[in-house]
Amino acid sequence: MSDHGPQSSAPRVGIQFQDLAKQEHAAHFGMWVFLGSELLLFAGLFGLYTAYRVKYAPEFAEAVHHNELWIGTTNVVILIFSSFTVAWAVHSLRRDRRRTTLWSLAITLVCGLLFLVFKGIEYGMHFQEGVFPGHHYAYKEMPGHGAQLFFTLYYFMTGLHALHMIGGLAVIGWVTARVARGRTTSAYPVPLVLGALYWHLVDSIWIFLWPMFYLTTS
Amino acid sequence: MDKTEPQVMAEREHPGSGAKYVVALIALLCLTALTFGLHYVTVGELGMAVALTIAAVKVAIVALVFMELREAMVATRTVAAVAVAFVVLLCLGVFADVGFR
Amino acid sequence: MNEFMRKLLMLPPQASTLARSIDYLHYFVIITTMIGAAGVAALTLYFLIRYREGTGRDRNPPPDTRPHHARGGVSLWFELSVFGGLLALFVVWWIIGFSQFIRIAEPPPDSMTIYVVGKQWMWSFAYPHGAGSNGVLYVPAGRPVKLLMTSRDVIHSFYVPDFRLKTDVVPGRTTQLWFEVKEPGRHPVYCAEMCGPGHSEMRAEVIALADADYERMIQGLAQAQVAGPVQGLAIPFEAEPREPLSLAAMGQRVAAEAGCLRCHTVDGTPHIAPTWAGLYDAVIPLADGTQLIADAAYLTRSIMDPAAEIHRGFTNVMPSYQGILTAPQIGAIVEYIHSLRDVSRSPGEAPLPAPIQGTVPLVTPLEGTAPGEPRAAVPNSTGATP
Amino acid sequence: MTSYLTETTGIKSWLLTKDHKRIGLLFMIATALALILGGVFALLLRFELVNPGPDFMDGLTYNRMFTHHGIVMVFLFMVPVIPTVFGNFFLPMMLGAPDVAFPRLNLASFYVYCAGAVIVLASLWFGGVDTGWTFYTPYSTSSPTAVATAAFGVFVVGVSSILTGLNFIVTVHTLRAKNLKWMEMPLFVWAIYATAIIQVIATPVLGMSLTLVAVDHAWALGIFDPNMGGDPVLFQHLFWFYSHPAVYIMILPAMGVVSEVVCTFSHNRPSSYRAIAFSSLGIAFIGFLTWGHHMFVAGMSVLDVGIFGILSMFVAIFSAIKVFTWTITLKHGRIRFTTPMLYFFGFMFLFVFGGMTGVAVATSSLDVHWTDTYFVVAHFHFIMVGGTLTMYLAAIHYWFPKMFGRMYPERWGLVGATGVILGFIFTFTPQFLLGNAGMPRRYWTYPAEYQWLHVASTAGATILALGLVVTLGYLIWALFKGPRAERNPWDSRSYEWLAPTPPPVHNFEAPLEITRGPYDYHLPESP
Repeated sequence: MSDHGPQSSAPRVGIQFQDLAKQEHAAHFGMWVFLGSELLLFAGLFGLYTAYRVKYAPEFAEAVHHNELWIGTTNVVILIFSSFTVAWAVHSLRRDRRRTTLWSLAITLVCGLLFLVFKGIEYGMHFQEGVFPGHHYAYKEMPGHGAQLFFTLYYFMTGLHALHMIGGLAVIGWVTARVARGRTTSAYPVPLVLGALYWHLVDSIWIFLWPMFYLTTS
Repeated sequence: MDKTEPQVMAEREHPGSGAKYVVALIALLCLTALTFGLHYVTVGELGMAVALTIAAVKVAIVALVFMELREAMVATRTVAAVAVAFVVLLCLGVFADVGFR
Repeated sequence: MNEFMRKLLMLPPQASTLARSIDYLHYFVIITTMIGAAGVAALTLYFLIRYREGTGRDRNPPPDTRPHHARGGVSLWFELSVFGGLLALFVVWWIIGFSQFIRIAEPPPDSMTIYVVGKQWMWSFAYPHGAGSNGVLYVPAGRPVKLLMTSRDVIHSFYVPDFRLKTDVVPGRTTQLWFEVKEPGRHPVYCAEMCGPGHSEMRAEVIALADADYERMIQGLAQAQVAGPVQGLAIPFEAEPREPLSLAAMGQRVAAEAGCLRCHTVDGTPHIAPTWAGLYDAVIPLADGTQLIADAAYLTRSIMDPAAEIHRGFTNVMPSYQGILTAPQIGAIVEYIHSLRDVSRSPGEAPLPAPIQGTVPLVTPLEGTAPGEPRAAVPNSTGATP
Repeated sequence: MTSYLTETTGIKSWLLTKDHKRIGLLFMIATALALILGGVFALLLRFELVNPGPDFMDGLTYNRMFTHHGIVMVFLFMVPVIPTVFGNFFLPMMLGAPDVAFPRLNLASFYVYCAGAVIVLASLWFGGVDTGWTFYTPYSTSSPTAVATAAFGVFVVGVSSILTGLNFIVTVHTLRAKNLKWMEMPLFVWAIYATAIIQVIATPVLGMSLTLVAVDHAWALGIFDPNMGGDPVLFQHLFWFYSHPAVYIMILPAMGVVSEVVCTFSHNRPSSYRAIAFSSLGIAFIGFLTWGHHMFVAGMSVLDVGIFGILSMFVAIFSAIKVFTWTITLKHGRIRFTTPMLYFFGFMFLFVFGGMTGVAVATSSLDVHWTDTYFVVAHFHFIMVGGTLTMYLAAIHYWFPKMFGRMYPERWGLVGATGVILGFIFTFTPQFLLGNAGMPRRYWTYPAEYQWLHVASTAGATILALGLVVTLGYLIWALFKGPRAERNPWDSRSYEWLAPTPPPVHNFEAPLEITRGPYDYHLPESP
């Protein structure tokens, strides 16, 4: 997003910007617009979840019960913590504490990977039971259409979220490398700030997915 | 509308204390625990409503503190509010159909 | 006036009871639209000519030195009354239109019900008496008729321009449409939702008959006395029973005639094929280890392509009935299986519902039966099960 | 100072340019190709319909043809055209900025658009798509044609649309010249800004719903499949949540062009700047609340029919405010009747008629008869062609001198515009009547009583096509042989005319400082 990402620690102002503050503002604001757009990508799925939950309330509740509560809950804690560490990384970079920044980012990356590992474990458990999306669904204990749709949506929403997670890991990894090489410093922390914003969005979506897919309400 | 750019600069040059991040983290974990506890107590649609309300509060904390929306410009805050509003709008429009057929 | 406007706008005849009032709103709306567009164009043209460069009029007003984003031109009150009036006009359209829509959406309680099935690319109709027809819908004139419609494949839309009515026909759901035809006559039916290469040939016809003719027609006592050739895919009327039957009873008869009951029992007794007792909406195990719900869609598929999803524990010996049974016949069989839903799957556990003797009323309460209520009446018309 | 056209030379300097003006021209070429392709599809459709029976197509070919006409015209032409061509070229100039906020992103947007267009057209190679541009399930998930390819292509084009929208929003917020206040931006900027908001909010929803269709088509996920408990009507909700606002993506930029053209050529300030600026935002937001009026007979709840019906009435008021304001702007003006003004006049009739028939079809009981007939086809073509295409042509003529440094021939311009407008009226007025008579859309054979109206419509389409060909011809001539243009040939007060003609790479000789409004016609022109 930072169109004129500086190649050295001395920030370069693009010709179109009046000054550095404008450029920083543009990058920051552009990221927010992008995040808003990203959120709307999930909107359709939220809408479908609403509709099918209304239509198949009992089956949804039963299917929610089937998901591994401990995995979902562990993952929500992991992501909240990683949100904190990435915020802490931004905070530290602004105060020129490079080591703390790097450590915070490293913990964030580990958290992200851990999240994906748990997610993978859960997918594996589902696959063994025959809980596949769509036509391939073959779970005998919940043969109803509602459960099938629930799991299709589950795969779609958590899958899309996991893709964003992978994207977030790539961005944070890239920023970590920049910080480590001294390319992103307190003089122009924008790449890290933007990466962190993205990470927080991914976290926020999971905060909503958690009650939708793991907390039973029957 | 964009008069507050100096604030961003100020935030960059004089970062506040990190205590707010720690407080936010503790609040988020407490709310998570609360949701977890409540889901054994509340049932049905009420339980879902409670859980989603707490989730909304948590996301608000993430946005305001971690994402620094509290210090952000009006325009940025508007972007965030509009995006959320349209997600809600889509769900409401669909609900008004499926729920009342 | 009505006739003049209708012809001017090329609207088809107003054949249903609702059509005329809908057309009145149509005239109101379209005339307003034309006045609006013509008025704006005329005013624009007038200004374009009057204030064209070099007429001298262009320099009339003293230069306006207020900032450009200040209000100008006309008074605020004038603007507010224009837009307020316009909004009021639109809201009036909405009020009339929506109240008419509610009338369109709610059939009178005494409507007779006809089942409509859309599939690529034809329309099938099943009457309460057990008869069926393809491509031609026979209705009595002067009586409200409610169509309960569903689709076998993709979304279609049942559209009768002469009635000013149309409703999408959605697979997996039942939508409804009602009308009352004013006089005997013929009215084209189109499919209005793109449904594949045969979309534009998916036409049919509504033939409205006088009440007495309709009764005779439907009971097979007389052919319809309608002049002119039958349009579209019309297929001559078929399967007129001697006595009025419910759809489920019709299904029972078809099942017996087509040989279904040689393998499928209806009282839960184990036999060559899965019993139909309690089958509908039951969860059944399949040969490949999966499970599914034996809903109408599954039952229909199994009649058309029996080998696709085999009930566990049975060998497939059943031929495909695709092309042998018509859509209304299959619908009737499915309805018959539906009527056996509350019969116990293993014999002896619960008493079978006693067969109801004699005829059933002309308008059967098929669509009104909820789970738990007694199922639709099944007259034992053909006697013994082979 | 050398102009942006000649500053650097060679193919590479164009293909890898980050100059917003050159990117605008690249988009102009790409969208013009899309227009030609979509137009050829349209003509083939019209000629097939001359006879009630089959002529030179079969049902499947016809379905593929109208589907590709729709997809190409909507996603490759109407949605991107004015923002990416004139928005790209003039938005920064109207703000007094040297470029957009993210020039590299801007170029990326062009190539993403090209990639999407190639994928969409590749679907033709793989057998085409026959679902209509609406991709309604479950037909789209069961159709044997290349649905997944086309849906993916549209998704990619959508990404381009989001990137452009994002870029413009940030540009407006951060790159206004010194002293340029929000209420002193030219009205075209407001229109593009409102459009960008819709692009950013609505397009992801389309992306997701088409992804669901594509995935469902490829791997049978069945999320809308009634055999698996799904509800196909939900797809329509998601689709129209984008595609109704998309109508405003198409028309708002055209309205921005109207505001500029009418003020410049009547030499007058807008009768109410605020009314035009804020109604753009109003349309952008209220436009999101009306999507359900496409689904009145789709089996939606009666409650939703009522809600979406009344909300649709409100959105029309904003358009009415604009129309009214433009008309009053002419009053006491000093009007120069040029080709853009002829297009403006055509627009005023076609848009008002098209818009009011829009309110008519949102009237629920009338919609029951009209929806999915030629009435709806005629209605939205009045908006899309009568509104957007005419103003796109007006914009080309209006800004031609600034973009290329040459004047177009005025007489030929008036001839071309007359052909386009009359041809248009002859094409689509019969279609209103066809719809009234009950002719469903997307029919390739039809009852014989409709034939004469179809013949009239096809004749009109031929005139329309001739008008467009004439226009293309003299514009290409003017590109090379037209008389040289001055800096401000229309004597406009808008800021883009302060730059040299054609503009240099970073637009202005010196950073622009705004000392007057963009419509201060009472002041003498002072650069």
